[in-house]
Amino acid sequence: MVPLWAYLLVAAGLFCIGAYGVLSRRNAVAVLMGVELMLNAVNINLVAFWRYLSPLNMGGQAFVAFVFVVAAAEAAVGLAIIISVYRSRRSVIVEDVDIMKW
Amino acid sequence: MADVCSINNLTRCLIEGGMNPGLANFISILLGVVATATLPLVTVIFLIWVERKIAARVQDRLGPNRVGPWGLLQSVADALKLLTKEDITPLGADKFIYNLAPIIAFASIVLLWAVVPFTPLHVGANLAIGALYFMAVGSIATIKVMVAGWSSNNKYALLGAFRTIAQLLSYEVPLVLALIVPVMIAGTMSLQELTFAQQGMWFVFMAPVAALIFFIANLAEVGRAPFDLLEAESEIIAGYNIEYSGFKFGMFMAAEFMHAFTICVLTAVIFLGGWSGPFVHELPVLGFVWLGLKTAVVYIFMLVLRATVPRVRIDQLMAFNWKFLVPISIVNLLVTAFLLYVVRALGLTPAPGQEYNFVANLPQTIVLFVGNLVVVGVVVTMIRNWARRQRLGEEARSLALVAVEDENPAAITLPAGH
Amino acid sequence: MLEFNVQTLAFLLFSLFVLGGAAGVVTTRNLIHATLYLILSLFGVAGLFVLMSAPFLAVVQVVVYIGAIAILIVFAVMLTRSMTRLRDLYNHQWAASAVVAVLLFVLLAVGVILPVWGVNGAQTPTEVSDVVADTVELGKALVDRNQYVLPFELASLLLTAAMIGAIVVARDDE
Amino acid sequence: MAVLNEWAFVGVFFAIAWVFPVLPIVGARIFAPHKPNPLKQSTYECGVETVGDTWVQFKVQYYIYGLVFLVFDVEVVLLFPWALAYNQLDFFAFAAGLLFIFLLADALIYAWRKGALEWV
Repeated sequence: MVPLWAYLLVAAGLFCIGAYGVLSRRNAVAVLMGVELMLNAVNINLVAFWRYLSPLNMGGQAFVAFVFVVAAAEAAVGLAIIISVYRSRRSVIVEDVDIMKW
Repeated sequence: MADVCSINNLTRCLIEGGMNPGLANFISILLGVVATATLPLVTVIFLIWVERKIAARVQDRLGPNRVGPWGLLQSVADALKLLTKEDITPLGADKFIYNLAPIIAFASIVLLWAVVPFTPLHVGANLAIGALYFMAVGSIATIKVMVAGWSSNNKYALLGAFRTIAQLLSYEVPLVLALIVPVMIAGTMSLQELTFAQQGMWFVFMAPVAALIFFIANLAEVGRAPFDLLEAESEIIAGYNIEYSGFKFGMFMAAEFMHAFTICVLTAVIFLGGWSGPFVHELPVLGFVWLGLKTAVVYIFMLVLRATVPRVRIDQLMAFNWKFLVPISIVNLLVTAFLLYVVRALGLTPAPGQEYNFVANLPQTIVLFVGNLVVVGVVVTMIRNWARRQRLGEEARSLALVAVEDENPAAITLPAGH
Repeated sequence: MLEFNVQTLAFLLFSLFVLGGAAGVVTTRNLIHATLYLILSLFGVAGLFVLMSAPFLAVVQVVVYIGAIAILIVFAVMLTRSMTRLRDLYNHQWAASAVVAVLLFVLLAVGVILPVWGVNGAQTPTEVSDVVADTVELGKALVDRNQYVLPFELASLLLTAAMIGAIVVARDDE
Repeated sequence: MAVLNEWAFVGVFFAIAWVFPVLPIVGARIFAPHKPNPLKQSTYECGVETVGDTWVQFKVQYYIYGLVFLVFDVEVVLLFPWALAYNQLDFFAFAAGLLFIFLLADALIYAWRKGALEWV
């Protein structure tokens, strides 16, 4: 079997790429995609620990299922906000939406 | 049995013949895959002929009758013709994903066949989550539509793609909700085990409403009449694949025919007992015949439906799904869950060892069937009341119109609030 | 180290999908292409789930992410016309972000993963059980009063709330 | 590892399923004529010259349908393990599943009353 650390390394790489996307992209939709990548990295970790450390305890799988739910809710609301912002400000560039900043 | 090298013990035979176990395993898997995947391809060539013939008969025509005996080779001729047609790529197209779309379309349908159980012994992959695998592969279909519509760089293709995606997404909801019902009854998601569970009683008798919803939603997923507005020439020319020509278009078309056939097979497997039938355990190959017969019945029903029903409008399509199918499938799920619980509490389920007995299954089937009938009855009554209200409203409005006309014939206006 | 067999090969292939797709997502200007890369990456994650004997999660990954979230992203791209005004890809802090990301990865790999769970690490699992709980167990755990029934109901509530909120936010106000 | 063996079948199936459509498309490239010209390759919009961007503004209604679908899809997928274990559940678990479905129906009723399901 593939050792645990290999999965963890892939997950860490995915997380860092996602974080880079979130920090550096200007388009809000692209930022959301980065967030999805980071959530998936977490999922890989959860499943890997479940499989290698306690495969009979359902906690790992149940947690991943709830991450799916939260990711879906996050995507739905996040994209709705982006559409709404676009309607009022004609822009999806993150830096243009700075009305809450001072 | 050990001396005979059949497909069932091919791996063991090869290993005993002195082959490396890993390689032997791989070869047997490869053979199984090629056999399973070729079957729909060969069948679909024949089925296109069947479809054209039946549609022709319904419309009082002859149908294909020139190429080969009874026109049987017509589909082969069509395929050869498509192969020699020029393949035009529009200038603004996104080349790579434009070429990818027909491949995804075709591959996603072939993939469905990986889990179809053919006989008690022959099944591609007996996945424990077979029913959900079917859902997952089905959701790849939306990707192909999106990719094809977007990469063509054509407004009609993009509009058609968006409509199609809206349709596919919407009808996936009642599809999954209907799929839960047999899973709940049988307690398994593996298609092979679902078939085993139906040896005593087919699920279509235990859950007729779910079976009907499953079939209708699948029709919409394929885009068959009356849900074929993704290729409505009058509105969006030809839908998302308008810019495709030559064999790439052929791929989309073949994928659609294959999809139609595949959903008939899956309906037969999930609700009509799949391969189960008389003498199937004595002679497993017979299961193949039973499955074929059941599929043929569903398929011909679908063809007659296609030839006789008019196309619905897109707002009707959406309303039919969200305001009719989805509520009914939720209610049906609740009712079935409740009745299953009652059946179990009353001890009407078959005794252990009697699961495959027809008589032992009768009590719970009757309870579930009556429950389904009640659901249908309530729904029909509600629809009739609704229709009566609509009709009375129409009549009242026209009466008001007549009254206004009588009083003042010069001023024919619609009543207020219209 | 990695031993060479079919599973390792599949693992490497899926890892390539995951990381390559992710790299495509963050570097592509065209957002539709980025979405396709995202689909590739998420598909690779599903493959990794299968290798880790969690087929249910793998299939759910495909149904939820590829079948629903990716499509939603495409809708959002089209609705906001993000395709027509492709200005600069990155903001001014992209170089700093890249350094942070690389440093984070090195820190995680060298500082945490390899010493703790790596070869001869402090907590490397010595032997991995072949017996794995199946989906039926998951179903029982999700509605067991001593396990996850509260999160299960809350998940439903959260989705309902998210849907209501998103509809209110996204609709045009008449 | 019997489970993974079944999935190996699916994996090989996956590879083969991609080969099947690629073969005839490549074959068509050999047999079919290839004489492109600008008129042939122009965008087909019923003979009318195409105007402006292809990425026209879409209705937000598409997004709303996608949204409702997403919510239903995730919830139903979570119901599958419950349905799978249904025959082995006690009354509490049965009621928990029913509550889950009721919340699902709730979402539908809200969307319906709000008019989010109308095709306008």
